[in-house]
Amino acid sequence: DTPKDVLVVADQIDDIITMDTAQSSEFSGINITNNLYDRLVDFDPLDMEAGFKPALAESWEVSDDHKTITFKMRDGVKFHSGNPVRAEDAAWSLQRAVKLDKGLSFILTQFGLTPDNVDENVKADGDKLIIKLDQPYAYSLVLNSLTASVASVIDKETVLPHVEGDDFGNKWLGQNEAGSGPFTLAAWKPNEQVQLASFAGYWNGEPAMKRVIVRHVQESSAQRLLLEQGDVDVARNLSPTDVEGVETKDTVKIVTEPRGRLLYMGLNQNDKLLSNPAVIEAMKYLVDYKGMEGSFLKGQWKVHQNIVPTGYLGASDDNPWTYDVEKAKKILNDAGITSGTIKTVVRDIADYVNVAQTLQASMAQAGLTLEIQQMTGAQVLDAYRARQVPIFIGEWGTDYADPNTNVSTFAINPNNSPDVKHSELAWRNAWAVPEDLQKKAMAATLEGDADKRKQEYLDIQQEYRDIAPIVPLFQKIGQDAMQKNVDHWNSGGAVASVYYRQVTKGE
Amino acid sequence: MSEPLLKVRNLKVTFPTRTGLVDVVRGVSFDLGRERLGVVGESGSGKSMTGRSVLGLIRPPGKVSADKMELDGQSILNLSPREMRKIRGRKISMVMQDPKFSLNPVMTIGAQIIEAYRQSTGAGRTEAKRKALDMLAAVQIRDPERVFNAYPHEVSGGMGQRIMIAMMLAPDPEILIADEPTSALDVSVRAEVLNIMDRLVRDRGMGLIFISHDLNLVSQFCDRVLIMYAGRVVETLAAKDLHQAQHPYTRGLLNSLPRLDQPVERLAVLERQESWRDEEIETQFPGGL
Amino acid sequence: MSEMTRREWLLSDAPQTRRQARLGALYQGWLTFRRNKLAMLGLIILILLVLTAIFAPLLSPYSPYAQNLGDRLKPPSAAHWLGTDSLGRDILSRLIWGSRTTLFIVGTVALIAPILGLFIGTVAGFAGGWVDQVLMRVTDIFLAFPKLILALAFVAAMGPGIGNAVLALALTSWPPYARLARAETLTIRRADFIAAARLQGAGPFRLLIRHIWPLCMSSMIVRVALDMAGIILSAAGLGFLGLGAQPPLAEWGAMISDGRSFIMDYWWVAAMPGLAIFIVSLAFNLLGDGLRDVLDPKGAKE
Amino acid sequence: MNVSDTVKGAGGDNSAAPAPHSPAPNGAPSFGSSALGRRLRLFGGLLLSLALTLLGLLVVTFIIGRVMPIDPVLKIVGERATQAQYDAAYRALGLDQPLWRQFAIYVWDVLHGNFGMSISTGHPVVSDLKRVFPATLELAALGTLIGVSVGVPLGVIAAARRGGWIDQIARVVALVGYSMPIFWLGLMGLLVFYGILGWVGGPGRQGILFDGMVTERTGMILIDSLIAGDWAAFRDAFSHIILPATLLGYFSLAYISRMTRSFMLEQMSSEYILTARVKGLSETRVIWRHAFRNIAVPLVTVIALSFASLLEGSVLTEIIFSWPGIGQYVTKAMLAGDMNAVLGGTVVIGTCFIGLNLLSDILYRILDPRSE
Amino acid sequence: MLDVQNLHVWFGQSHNRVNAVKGVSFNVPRGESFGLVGESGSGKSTILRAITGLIETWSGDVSVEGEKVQGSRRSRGFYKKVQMVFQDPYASLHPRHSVDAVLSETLRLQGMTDIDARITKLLDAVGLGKGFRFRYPHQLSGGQRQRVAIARALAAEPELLLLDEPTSALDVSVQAEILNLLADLRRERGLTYVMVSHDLSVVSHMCDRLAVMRGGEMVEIMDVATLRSHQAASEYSRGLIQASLGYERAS
Ligand SMILES: Nc1ncnc2c1ncn2[C@@H]1O[C@H](COP(=O)(O)OP(=O)(O)OP(=O)(O)O)[C@@H](O)[C@H]1O
Ligand SMILES: Nc1ncnc2c1ncn2[C@@H]1O[C@H](COP(=O)(O)OP(=O)(O)OP(=O)(O)O)[C@@H](O)[C@H]1O
Ligand SMILES: [Mg+2]
Ligand SMILES: [Mg+2]
Ligand code: NI
Repeated sequence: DTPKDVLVVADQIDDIITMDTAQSSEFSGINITNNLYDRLVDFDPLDMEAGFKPALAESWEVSDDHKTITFKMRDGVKFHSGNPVRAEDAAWSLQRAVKLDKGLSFILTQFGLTPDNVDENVKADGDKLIIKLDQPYAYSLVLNSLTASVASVIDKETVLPHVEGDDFGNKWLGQNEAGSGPFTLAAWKPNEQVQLASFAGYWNGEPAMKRVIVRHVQESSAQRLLLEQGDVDVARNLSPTDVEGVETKDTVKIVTEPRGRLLYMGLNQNDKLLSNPAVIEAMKYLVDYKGMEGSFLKGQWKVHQNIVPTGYLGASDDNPWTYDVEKAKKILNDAGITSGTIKTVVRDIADYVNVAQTLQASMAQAGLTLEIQQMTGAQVLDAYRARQVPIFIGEWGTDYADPNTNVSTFAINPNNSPDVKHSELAWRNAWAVPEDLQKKAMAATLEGDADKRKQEYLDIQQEYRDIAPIVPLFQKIGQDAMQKNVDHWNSGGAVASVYYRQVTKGE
Repeated sequence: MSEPLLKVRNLKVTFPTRTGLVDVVRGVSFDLGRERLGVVGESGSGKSMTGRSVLGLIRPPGKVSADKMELDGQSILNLSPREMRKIRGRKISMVMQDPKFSLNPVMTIGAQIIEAYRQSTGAGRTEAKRKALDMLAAVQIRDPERVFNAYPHEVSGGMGQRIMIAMMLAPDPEILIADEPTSALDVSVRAEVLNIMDRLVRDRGMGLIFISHDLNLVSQFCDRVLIMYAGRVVETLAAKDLHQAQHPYTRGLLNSLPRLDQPVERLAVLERQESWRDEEIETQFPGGL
Repeated sequence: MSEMTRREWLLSDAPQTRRQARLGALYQGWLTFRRNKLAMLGLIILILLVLTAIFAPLLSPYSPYAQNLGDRLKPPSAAHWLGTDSLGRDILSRLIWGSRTTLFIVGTVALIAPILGLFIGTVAGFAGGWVDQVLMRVTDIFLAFPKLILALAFVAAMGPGIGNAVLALALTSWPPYARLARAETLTIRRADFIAAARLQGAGPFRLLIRHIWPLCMSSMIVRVALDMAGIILSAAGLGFLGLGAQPPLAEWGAMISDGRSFIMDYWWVAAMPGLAIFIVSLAFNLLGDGLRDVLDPKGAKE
Repeated sequence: MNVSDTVKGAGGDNSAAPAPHSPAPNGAPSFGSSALGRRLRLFGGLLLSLALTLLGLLVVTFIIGRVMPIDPVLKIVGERATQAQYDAAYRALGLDQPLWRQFAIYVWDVLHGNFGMSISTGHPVVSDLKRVFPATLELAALGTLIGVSVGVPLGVIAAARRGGWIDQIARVVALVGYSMPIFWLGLMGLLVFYGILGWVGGPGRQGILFDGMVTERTGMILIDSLIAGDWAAFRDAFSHIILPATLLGYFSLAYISRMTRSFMLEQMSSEYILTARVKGLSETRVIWRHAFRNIAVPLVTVIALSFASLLEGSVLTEIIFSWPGIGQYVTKAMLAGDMNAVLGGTVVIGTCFIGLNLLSDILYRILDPRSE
Repeated sequence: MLDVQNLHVWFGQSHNRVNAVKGVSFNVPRGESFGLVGESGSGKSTILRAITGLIETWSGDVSVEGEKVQGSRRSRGFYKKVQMVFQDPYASLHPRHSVDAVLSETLRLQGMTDIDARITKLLDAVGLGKGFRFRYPHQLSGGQRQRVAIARALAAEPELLLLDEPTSALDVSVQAEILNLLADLRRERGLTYVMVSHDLSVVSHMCDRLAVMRGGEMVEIMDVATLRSHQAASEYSRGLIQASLGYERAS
């Protein structure tokens, strides 16, 4: 068994390529940096419902024109190095992220920050940090964005000696950390494990777990065996059958949380068949939602046919489509379509491939042939970014705790021309989003009133369901299996990443 | 006339093949005294197999049977491997036909001779080495020290054959079966080697089975000759009488040889007769000595 | 001559026609082979495999693609003799259809790799000099290159799919054959019968193809038969990494790889195709052992 | 005149004794400076061919890296990247340079021991290799050790008792090892020996308690813990490595025992074995001292090859056992288009391979007196 | 017919070099049978191989019917004139080629037509019946194989036949058959022979003149009468002759 003050987690963490919060965009990486760094505002892992709360920023003020936010920094907080956390550091961290222009920097730049103006628009003034926006954005959007990892506060003085050229210390921070978070980085062996050590001087109290070890264990069966033998405390990638298997053990419990990841089907509008509205409509009825939810996706994906995931402001629970081959057939026949062949490129991940195969079977019943091509992640992404995937089946994960994170990519496509190379999902599916819908999406970012904003998102989703060739199918449910004695586990819910600082282990 | 050293009656060697059982030696009988017994016959007539079966060296799935096979009055037929090992080397030894393949390629020649010697005498290392060098010198190897440390591939076929002889004679066997021991030797060295064996037979009373192709040589070197054909002995003669042999097969073999001293226009050719395979022949034991 | 049985005719020491000679040689080989019971067992299994592949539509109780999500991961029963997989497909039917894929893999690799290797190896061994040097360096490079990486690169470049996977396997498995062929060539290129053929005016190409190849063939065939298991398993390995057969095509390796996530609770999903691979590769191994006795002059002498 | 005398003087030992005017023919052993020179030249030749092979490896890896349609940039910039971010990373990787230039830079860097950064781990390739290679080396070495120590005797005995029941059992054992998908055996092994019986450690190289407790010297935990004299750590590491190593060992056992058997059969039918028997040697001595010594050379080659193939070919085992080895590393890098890492791994594996080849070549020259 | 002047043959390079033949000269007129004798390793086979181009490393002048040859390249025409029979009939036939395949390949290479008829004739000529035509080497005895090898050499209808110990691997009884066959063929076809052997009596039976080799050098050339009358010029040759007469038991 594992020691009382050590938390051992089995997870798939082979995608981490950097510890630099300005660059990191992969789930596992952010899962780590979330615990190394603090942000100006953050969630309380023991009360996620409450939304963002003050963290390094003790309080903030929004100007009347909603275009300036002034944060007051918390006093007496120290970085791991012992340096005090200053507004200066916070300003430098945000400027750095914008100027480096890597990873998820768009979370910041969407507010009009550019490398040229960021020194002007993000400024430290004593213990105050002042951020100027180009539009009167809903302040909840701005603050939600600041909970993202890219907005972490970095110890400027520690990093400066390691700066090489104009890399803002990117190289050094890739493998080291300079944060003020509850844990320090003890070791990172890629594809093997990451070790965190508790930070005794943490402003919010030293975590109960003196060490957190995240081990890379690829196979679900291996994770399960490790858990059953008590060699790990938490196993994060059990397959549905393995979850069923361990559930019966009385030493193990399953913690279930919805996650901000959608499994969706993108129908490329460059494809002649797929751009036919009848086909788009019919496809929505050719997915065996319940069948999959009840079988190989059991417990880990739930049907969710909207672009804003459950757990976010304005999330919708309307799931109007059902598996109805007859209906689909009728729609197709009415449009004069009796046959056709379409290709899909899916990543070689069992869930996706199984979804594709199930779709293949039901499409066959409607006279449509689906050719499945499995590829590696990099290849699929490559093809998708080149708009060469007729039917895309895969996931989208949210980037920050605001509905705009998904709406801006699913429903915004500023220019559908093939040369511009946008990264929005709408563009990748060659879908020229109607002007009107795009306007609504923009407007929602500026709506200051939370209730109104929520309604706007519900409306957008309603319209989206009706017309969009991008079809959300399922939302991810996180099933983390752990020893019964692990308490207060929180993997970040739908909106954030895993937190270790509140975890305790009982007898 | 003393008791024969080796007594063999109705020896049979059988091999299974794709087409059924094949008898390669079919009822060979002979006695060996302290003499030079030549065995001649054409290739494949079973000479080597006869020699090997005495030492129990026929590899499975080959089978050996005999009515009697006695060494000094003791049966050596169907001995256990352990008992057979006691006979090999120290009582009966054999010089293999092909020196190229009969020496272990990765052991020095010295080591191989020493091994043979120590196995049967239990002598110490230094003594064995001395003996080995003596033996090498005895078989007319010019530089015994060098050859002692050499590997088989470093010596010629002729030397290999002499080394084999040295190795097999080192333990002083009572009987030596020499399977074409001089075929790879140039005519010149051949005489020396024959002299050694000759001396052993005469001085120590060793029994020698001398297997050869060369009728002239056998008639000059041996005391008695068995002529084999198709796995059987067709005739047994005193060597000096070889040229007066009666059996048409023996005669045929003799006549087919070209001779330096008696040129012929056309060589006589052996006309094989089916009857030779199975006809009754009477063999006298213990031969014409 | 009319009383001569067919057997006698085949075993005749003095065949009258080219055909009789060739058939006779084959028959003799067959007789040797037949004595090896285990090899016969291997042969029978392989014949059954071929028959299964041919008659797959007749033999399989269900369509290999028919899904039934409500009926997934069912243990072996009267309805599904070998159970069902994660999409509720009948494992037996998928195994039966998968035999076609397996045969395809085995057949293609066995055709390409040894021939490529034979060609390169014999040319190198026969030509000697710098040709030998160059070809052997190339062989060394390919031998030293991690095989899986090479195969992955190839599949990545050509696009995934069973055809490309098989090609990739073939392209990565020729070097050992080249070495074998070269070694063999070196031992025979100085043989008298090669010299004799040269004296008849035979050019290098004729010597290579008519004289050297036939002699390398037997050790090649033996080696290929013994490598078959490895080939099936390598294909399964590619399948494990998602680069083999594309869904929903039934392929044994991919089936095991799918089944591994259920191995704890639904053992049969992976075990059944595993067993199939095991039996077939065992059969190839036994066959290879038997062929060694027939073809390999060294092994044949008892 | 006495004939034999003449001839003895004339050329008794003809082919072995060097004729006065001609240098020693092939048959005679020659010592002295010319032999040393030849050895040196031979060694030089081997080194040259090693260098050429390595260069070839570099070229092939480079070509693969450039023709493969996996875009390394994407791994760096991630899914969200804008075109501008993408272009910046593209330039940073030097992909905008002409191919020959890229290759030149690449070779130059490699010659300076710089394999660059791995884009799939974010670490320098050299430091990654320092970590993953010992892990694989340890596993493969133990696997080979197991394979050899069981496979060789099994093969020898099977050959000695050809057709007997030991032979048949050895055959089936070997064939099973040959035929079973290793990932299947691996998972089953884990389930049984770790999950049910609890005899061995689970996936990974070490238990949590021992992680990082032993000072790293060679990177091979078994050896490091021995050096440190830390028995508990050794036992823990051993309990983790034993299962995957046994599986790999079983696989190589299958191959080694088959090859040993066939080599032995060939030797046992040689004439010199008869000679040994004629001497009255015991069967044990005939088999081990005579026949076995003759197969040492090809056997060394077989073992070296099987070791080399374990070094590169244990990806699946590594995945199943969460073994952070080079096979997994390189495969993952390959799938991410991370050519620096692939290159580094390939060079290491290739060098090992060539090194082992060289080693077996040298051993061959030492063990086999016939080689000159 | 065949003229060899100052022939040197060596193997290997620089200090590995083995000088196998050192400055050998001889000349064989048309229709003669010339013998080469000498102990093992004296370079007999090497001479024949150099003439036929199986060895590249030689120097000196070799001409066949006045036509010089060079290096290891020989024209088709050369092989039509000169053929060779090897020492070991077990090694000189391709184990997987039937008699028929061996002969028809040769005939085809020589550009002959009506191959079937010729094969029958050739087999007749070497005393093998039709029944042997489709046999494989393993179905033939040594003597029969040597006959096939001779048939193959004859297929090109050469004028000069180089015989490298054609009977040394054979039994005495079979040797007689082959020697008779060779003698008959020579008579019928007017062939020229160069015959290598270490057996003086065989050479004396077959040849008109012979050369004695030793350590790559030619000790002397004599005719058969000289041989038989024990009047060889060199001591070495006399010793050789003496020894080959048989064994005299020392007393
Ligand atoms: N393993 C075997 N299987 C079948 N037949 C065999 C086997 N070994 C030998 N023979 C046959 O036994 C016969 C006798 O062989 P043996 O070696 O005794 O002949 P030999 O008289 O010594 O001939 P040589 O003069 O060529 O040495 C031959 O016809 C041979 O083909
Ligand atoms: N390929 C080769 N490489 C090196 N040396 C060789 C080669 N072939 C022959 N020799 C050497 O050349 C010399 C002459 O050999 P050759 O074969 O001509 O002798 P030979 O008189 O035919 O002997 P034999 O009677 O044994 O056939 C020998 O010393 C031999 O070792
Ligand atoms: Mg014999
Ligand atoms: Mg010769
Ligand atoms: Ni994402």
